[in-house]
Amino acid sequence: MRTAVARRGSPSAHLETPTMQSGTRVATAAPPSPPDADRPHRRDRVRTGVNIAIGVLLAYLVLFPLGMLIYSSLKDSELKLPFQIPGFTLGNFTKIFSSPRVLEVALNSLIFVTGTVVVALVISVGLAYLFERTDLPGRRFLAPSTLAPMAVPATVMAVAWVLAANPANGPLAILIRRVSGLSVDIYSLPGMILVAGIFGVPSMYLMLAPTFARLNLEFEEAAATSGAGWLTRTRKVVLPLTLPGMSAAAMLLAVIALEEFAIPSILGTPDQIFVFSSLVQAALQPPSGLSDYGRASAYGVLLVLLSLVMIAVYRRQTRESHRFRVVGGKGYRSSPVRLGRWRYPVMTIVLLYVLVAIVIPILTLVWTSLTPYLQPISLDSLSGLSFANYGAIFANPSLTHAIVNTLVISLVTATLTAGLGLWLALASARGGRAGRALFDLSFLVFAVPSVVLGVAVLFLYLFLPIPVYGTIWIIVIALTTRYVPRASRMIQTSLLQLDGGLEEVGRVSGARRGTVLRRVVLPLAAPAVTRTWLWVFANALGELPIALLLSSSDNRTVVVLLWDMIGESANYPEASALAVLLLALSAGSVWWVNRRGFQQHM
Amino acid sequence: KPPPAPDARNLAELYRAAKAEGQVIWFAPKPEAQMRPAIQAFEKKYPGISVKYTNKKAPDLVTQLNVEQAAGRVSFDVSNAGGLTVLPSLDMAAKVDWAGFRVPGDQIFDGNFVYVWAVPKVWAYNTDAVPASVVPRNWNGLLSPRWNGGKLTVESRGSFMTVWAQDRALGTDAGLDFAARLGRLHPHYTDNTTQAHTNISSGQTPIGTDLINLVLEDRAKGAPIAVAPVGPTNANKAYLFVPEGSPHPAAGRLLTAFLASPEGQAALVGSYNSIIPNDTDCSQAATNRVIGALCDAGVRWFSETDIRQYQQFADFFPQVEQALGTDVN
Amino acid sequence: MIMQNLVAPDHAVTISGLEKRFTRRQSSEVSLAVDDVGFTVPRGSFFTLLGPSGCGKTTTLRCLAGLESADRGEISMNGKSVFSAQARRDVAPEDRPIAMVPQSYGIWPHMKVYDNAAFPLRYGRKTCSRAEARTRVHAMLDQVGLAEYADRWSTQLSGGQQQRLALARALLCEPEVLLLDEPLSNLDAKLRAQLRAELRSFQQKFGVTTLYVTHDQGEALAMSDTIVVMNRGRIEQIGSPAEIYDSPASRFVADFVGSANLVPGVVDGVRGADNVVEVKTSVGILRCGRSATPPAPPTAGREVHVCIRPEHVRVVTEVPAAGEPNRFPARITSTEYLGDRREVVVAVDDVSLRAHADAHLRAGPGDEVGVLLDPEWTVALWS
Amino acid sequence: MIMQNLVAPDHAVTISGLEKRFTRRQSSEVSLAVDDVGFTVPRGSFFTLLGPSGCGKTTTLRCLAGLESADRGEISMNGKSVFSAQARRDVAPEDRPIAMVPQSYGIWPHMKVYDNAAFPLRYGRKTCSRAEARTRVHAMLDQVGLAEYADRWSTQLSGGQQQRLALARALLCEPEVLLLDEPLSNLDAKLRAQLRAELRSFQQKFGVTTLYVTHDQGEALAMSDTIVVMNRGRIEQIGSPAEIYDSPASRFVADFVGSANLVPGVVDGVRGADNVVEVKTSVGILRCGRSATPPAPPTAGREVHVCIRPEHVRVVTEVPAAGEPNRFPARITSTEYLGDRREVVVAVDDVSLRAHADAHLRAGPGDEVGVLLDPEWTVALWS
Ligand SMILES: Nc1ncnc2c1ncn2[C@@H]1O[C@H](COP(=O)(O)OP(=O)(O)OP(=O)(O)O)[C@@H](O)[C@H]1O
Ligand SMILES: Nc1ncnc2c1ncn2[C@@H]1O[C@H](COP(=O)(O)OP(=O)(O)OP(=O)(O)O)[C@@H](O)[C@H]1O
Ligand SMILES: [Fe+3]
Ligand SMILES: [Mg+2]
Ligand SMILES: [Mg+2]
Repeated sequence: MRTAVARRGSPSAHLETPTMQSGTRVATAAPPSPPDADRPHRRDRVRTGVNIAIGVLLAYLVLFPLGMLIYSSLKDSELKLPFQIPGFTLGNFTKIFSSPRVLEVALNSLIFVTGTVVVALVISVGLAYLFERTDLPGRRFLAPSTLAPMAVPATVMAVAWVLAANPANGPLAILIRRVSGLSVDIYSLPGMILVAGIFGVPSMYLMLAPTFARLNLEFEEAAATSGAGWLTRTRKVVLPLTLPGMSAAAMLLAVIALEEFAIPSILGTPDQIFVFSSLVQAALQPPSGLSDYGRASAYGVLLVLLSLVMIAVYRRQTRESHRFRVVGGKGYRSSPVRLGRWRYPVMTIVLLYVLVAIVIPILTLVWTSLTPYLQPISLDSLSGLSFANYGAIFANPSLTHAIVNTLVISLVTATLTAGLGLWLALASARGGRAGRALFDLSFLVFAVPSVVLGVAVLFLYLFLPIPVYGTIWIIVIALTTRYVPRASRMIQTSLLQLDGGLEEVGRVSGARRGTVLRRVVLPLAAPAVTRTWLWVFANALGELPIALLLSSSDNRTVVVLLWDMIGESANYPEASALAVLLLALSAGSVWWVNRRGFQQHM
Repeated sequence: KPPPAPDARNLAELYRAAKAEGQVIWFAPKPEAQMRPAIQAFEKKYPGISVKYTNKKAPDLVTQLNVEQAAGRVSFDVSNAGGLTVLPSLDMAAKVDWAGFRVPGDQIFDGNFVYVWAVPKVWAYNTDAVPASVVPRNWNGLLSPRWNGGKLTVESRGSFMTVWAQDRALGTDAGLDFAARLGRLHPHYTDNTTQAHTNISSGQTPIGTDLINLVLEDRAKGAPIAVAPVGPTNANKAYLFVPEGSPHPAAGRLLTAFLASPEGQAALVGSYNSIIPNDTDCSQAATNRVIGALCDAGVRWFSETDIRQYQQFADFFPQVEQALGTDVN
Repeated sequence: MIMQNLVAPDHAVTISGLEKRFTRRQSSEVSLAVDDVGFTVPRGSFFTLLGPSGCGKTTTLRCLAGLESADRGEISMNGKSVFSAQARRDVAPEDRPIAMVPQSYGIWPHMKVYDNAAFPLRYGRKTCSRAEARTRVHAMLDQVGLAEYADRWSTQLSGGQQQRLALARALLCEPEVLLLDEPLSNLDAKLRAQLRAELRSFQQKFGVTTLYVTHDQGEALAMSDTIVVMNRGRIEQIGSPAEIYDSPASRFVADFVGSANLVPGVVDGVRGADNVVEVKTSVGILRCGRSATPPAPPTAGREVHVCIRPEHVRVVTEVPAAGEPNRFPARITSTEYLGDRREVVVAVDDVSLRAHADAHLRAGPGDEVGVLLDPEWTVALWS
Repeated sequence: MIMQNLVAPDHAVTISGLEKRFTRRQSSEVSLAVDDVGFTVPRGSFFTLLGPSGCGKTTTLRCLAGLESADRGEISMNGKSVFSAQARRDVAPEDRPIAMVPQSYGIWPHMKVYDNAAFPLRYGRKTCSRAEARTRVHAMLDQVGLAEYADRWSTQLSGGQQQRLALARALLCEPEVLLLDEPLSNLDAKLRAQLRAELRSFQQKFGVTTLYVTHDQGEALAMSDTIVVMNRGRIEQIGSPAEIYDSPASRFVADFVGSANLVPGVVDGVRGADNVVEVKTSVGILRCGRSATPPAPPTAGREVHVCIRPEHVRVVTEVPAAGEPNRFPARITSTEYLGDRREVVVAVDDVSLRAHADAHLRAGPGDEVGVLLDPEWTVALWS
């Protein structure tokens, strides 16, 4: 602890403690002092109070659902609610581990998660590098376009993929078969991995982009002049320096892949490929409707344990934070790497990716929204297209209400989450031991599947005398709880990049900590914060399980409407029309954030 | 605190009490558009009571009601049960003397449930992909090697097999044997029947399990889908009930009674939602398009008549999953 | 409390017993970056920390700024204690009356040049109106030669321009104590001289106490009122430039500040009223007109080093007769042309001596010459 | 291709017509950082770019390294064209036979000191076995005085230590052309001299061509074979240190390299075989033994500047009789003690002259003295 305090990055973290403050006050109050000499200290106290309040709020948001989760996991509540059952048991866990599928599922999950993370990591690192670090032609336009589909729920995306690439009549599969003679089966582990990987790219790209954008070019140049080729210097210099960003992004995607249900369900069920999330889903959504909360919570606890492992790994990797300080106050430059004669070949590859991964699914979605009934893209059915579905959804009296709800929920959640995430990231970087503890604590809900988290929040507010049940605020609370750990990690990785000297020089110039934070740290972290905001906004737009679970008659959102259309009446065309609406919303916000958040000098 | 059950004995008293409540909140697993005519008819007949409708899947409804009742904060007045959600819903329903509100006796189920529409399961095929000559005529026709390897789409939880537990002539043992043989064809499994339906109508799989109203809806929009003459089949009943502790108990009762009445049924039938006879009976084939379609295809059907059947289904489905090889746990 | 106010108020900065350890995480090996450093800086003086790379200059300065917490020792500024390890007092940097140019400049990449410079006037200890800030910033940028760059992004400056920007920003803080960590190292001699003069005049005009870290002995000698020579975290000598240069306290100082010829020997005797020390060395008897304060009265036979600076070694073309005091025959080993002079290395027996000769000296390597070591500037060093 | 091989192969680096513009995004204002720069660097020579801060030295070096694409011009190394704006050829940095010490060091924070230094041997152009790398890295770290820091994190080094590490890394590249951007600016004179010597000997041992950017005139004069003096992106003069120092081509060079007294005047006449120019100035007739090559034959009445370096201005205590050529009575304005000498400013009428006097000159401000401007070192400058 002593050494941590003495280290360059946290020169006076301990100044926050009351003893130090009183010491300071005595020293400055003794001589005939100007009248406002102790005003800063009152301000300090107010700030400490505010900090404590936020810390308590965060702890509350995290600890209660977590407590609920552990409590439920120890209840054998197959057909009842956890608190209707006396006594505790480990039965849920023994049931899980004695399931005959446990090995198969574990192996499938491992392959699926690893594959998804690798696919998404490779693609998004490549895109982040190309868009943020090089002079790739058209990057201003391509970068936002890769983010556009972020708000489309996975279910809709998976169906779009099925339509586009199913082996029977998907135009993409047919095209590939014609061109290369290969028959691709999307209903397979590789197919699931590919779709889930591509689905994860926007989120990952958003996490990685600021990390890459901030990297001082000088480090790469030093390697280039030492004779290291592009691959070597990327491997040995660029990637290690962006390690915190990459591992945070990989972790995020690992849990997304672990809990994502729609893709394994739609692409895995046909060939009976089960992964972990299928089990959670089976426990939580049996046909009878009576969820086995005990078992679902036990799965949640297992994921919490898994996230403990991830905390350990992540902490280890970012422990020596000075290793990632790449934004310094000397010779900082970040002009783009020149691709030279690779410019156009690389652009072609990127365009191809955008075509396959973004354009085709979106095109399929738009196509579906214009058709009377679900059918793959083909010239024959061109004549049947109409805007009837749009007419139908806009005639739906609940839509206006749902749009308002959705916007309020997404805006409030994004803002709240970005704010709390920023606070938490700062606390972990600058707030000493308590801050880091809180940061790690928030991590515990990182991996809790959203359905399980939603149930915990549901129970909590049904029984607490806080009147949020049935309103949009319960959804805001649940989503905020869910996204804060992710958001804080996104922001923390960019704080790790800042050299302490940048802050120090501000304080030596006489600016208070708060001012330095506002004027130096925040502007430098701003790209990460705005992108985090965008990520939360888009994900909140499209988040389904929590919205579904907590939805009542007054707080229904657009995705819930969308789900209704798919759920009982299989009306994918109308659902697609709604998805196109979500797509437009998220594309609009991507455009807006990019326009505002882009800094010319970087 | 939930209001006490109304002491109304007849519809007039009930309407008075309901009007005082002013509102009724109805949750059911159907798109709002399909329910709109019935809602409008209700609001016209009983002015002063507004209906707030929410579409929610049946299992989600049970979940929500279960939790809300435990917390003493039920948020809706009319709920829905059918198939496997019937058993858990039994305890959640308020005790109502439906006969007093002029619900026909054969639509009252287990005292507190009201039968309002049926969802017959059928086998459907894509008319573009399957020539009329090869359409299976019976359950055994489904086992033809022609459908081997993902050509046949079924719902993996086995609900399409309900009729094997229902019809003595078929029998559960034969059903399990059938399921095992079906499993060997490597069907294209889906999580639920609606997904199977989209697979068929979009031409991805030529044939599979389906629900008759989905087939009829898409057919009306021009989709190349038709009902295969595979029978007998199960016509799943859906019931409405008023949850214990609901916020507008009188209005809930009033709406339920209305939907069960001939007026309500007349408003519902247009969207393929209506009661049908418990056994194959083609006398209303001309007026009821669901019955018409079943009769045209020559599919025989059964509906549940006894609460014990639901327990049989609940026991049977896990065995079907085992036989198919689709059990998750 | 009362104690602190007793510190003589004419000392702007007082440090005592400062010690700073760095612990390495893996090996938990401890290294002392600053080791028992203490000095007092009179108000308004120009005080320089001089020492080889890695000797702890920056660390000392950072402790003064409050950016690093020392492990031991006391620091007070303007009579107020700002740091005391014992009393666990550590005033925050923003509450110390300082400004600083860090060695890594600390230029904010997200701001324009103007905004970097204007920071102290906007958010610092003494803020001022927008209009006033505008004039003052522009005047300062003008002084450091960055007027035309005001609305560039700070990342578009050259190395030296960034350094000047950091200097401008520090000067705009109007501090009572100005901490400068090699603020001119990347500038050319012309600009350096100009900024040095401006720094000096600024310092004298506002009476601001300046702590200046430099690796440049010439700069230290030219600008400072007092120089502290540091080595391996410890202080070697404190004194005025002339004291440091002409009467170094140790071999390290003699060698580090300017160049010095050091010849080992033993005391032969102390003559005369002005304590001329005669030292027996391998080249012969050397008369030393000066000597460092000896730890004990020098006795014959005590080991000693004789120090003479190259500019006091006169190289003459006529070879002297042997035996004359401080005058020896020698042979030129090498010469280096430095523009205004020629640096010559001569060998007297097996001792090499460095001398500054006339730039156009007519003698080359191998030539026999005479050398004369001016006794008045020859120093006897005891350590 | 054949064309390029015709470039004389004894020139390691040839640059011609190099131009680099920076466009500012908002205002689309264009500034020329490098403007028509061209020179050839003979193989194995030590070539220095010297100039004031912001004159384009770093930009030129970066163009050479391939880190910046020039907008116009050609660069070839070892007879092979590596850059040509016209032919749109731009060889990547890793494919040029170079090594570089960037101005801000570019030390990788995620590596230990050893790994930073070993990088070129592991991943560079010429890799070697682990064991050999080990010995070589340790030997090099030893040479730059970082042996004991080998397994520290590179962020735990002091400023000067980081600079040395960057130097070690560049030297381990064993390049054919070594690009050094102020590689010694943060080091003290001792270490600087030592590393300078090592650099020089390394350079001579391996015959590596070295391009050296410095702001330090002394360093440039002492080390270089050839110096290029730059100003505002343009070349002012190319020449050997003695040429640059003794026969500056322009007032800028005279003033920038070392200090110079510049006195304006008009040509009075050209005398004798050795072209002694006599210049009429406000202090009187000045005889100039040297002159820059004139753009046109000098005629009487042409405007000219006379340049004389302080060390050639002799200050004598006896006041001379008026009228003697190059010898004037003067008055001391100020003196500055620099350890080995005293810098004196004297006023001759209203012209101030800077002179290097003996450190122990017995005269102070206000005293009347005589000055003598050595005609042999007095230069007439035409621009
Ligand atoms: N964070 C750190 N961890 C461990 N050692 C450190 C750290 N910072 C500095 N040191 C070591 O402490 C010693 C003193 O460093 P300091 O920066 O004070 O040197 P300096 O005198 O300023 O040198 P320079 O002139 O090269 O800048 C050096 O040996 C350095 O390696
Ligand atoms: N990225 C950039 N954008 C715009 N202008 C730039 C950029 N980089 C450098 N300049 C400008 O180009 C000019 C030359 O810069 P350069 O870095 O080559 O100078 P230098 O000679 O190395 O100076 P120093 O000795 O201060 O390092 C400077 O005026 C600088 O402000
Ligand atoms: Fe220097
Ligand atoms: Mg330093
Ligand atoms: Mg430079």
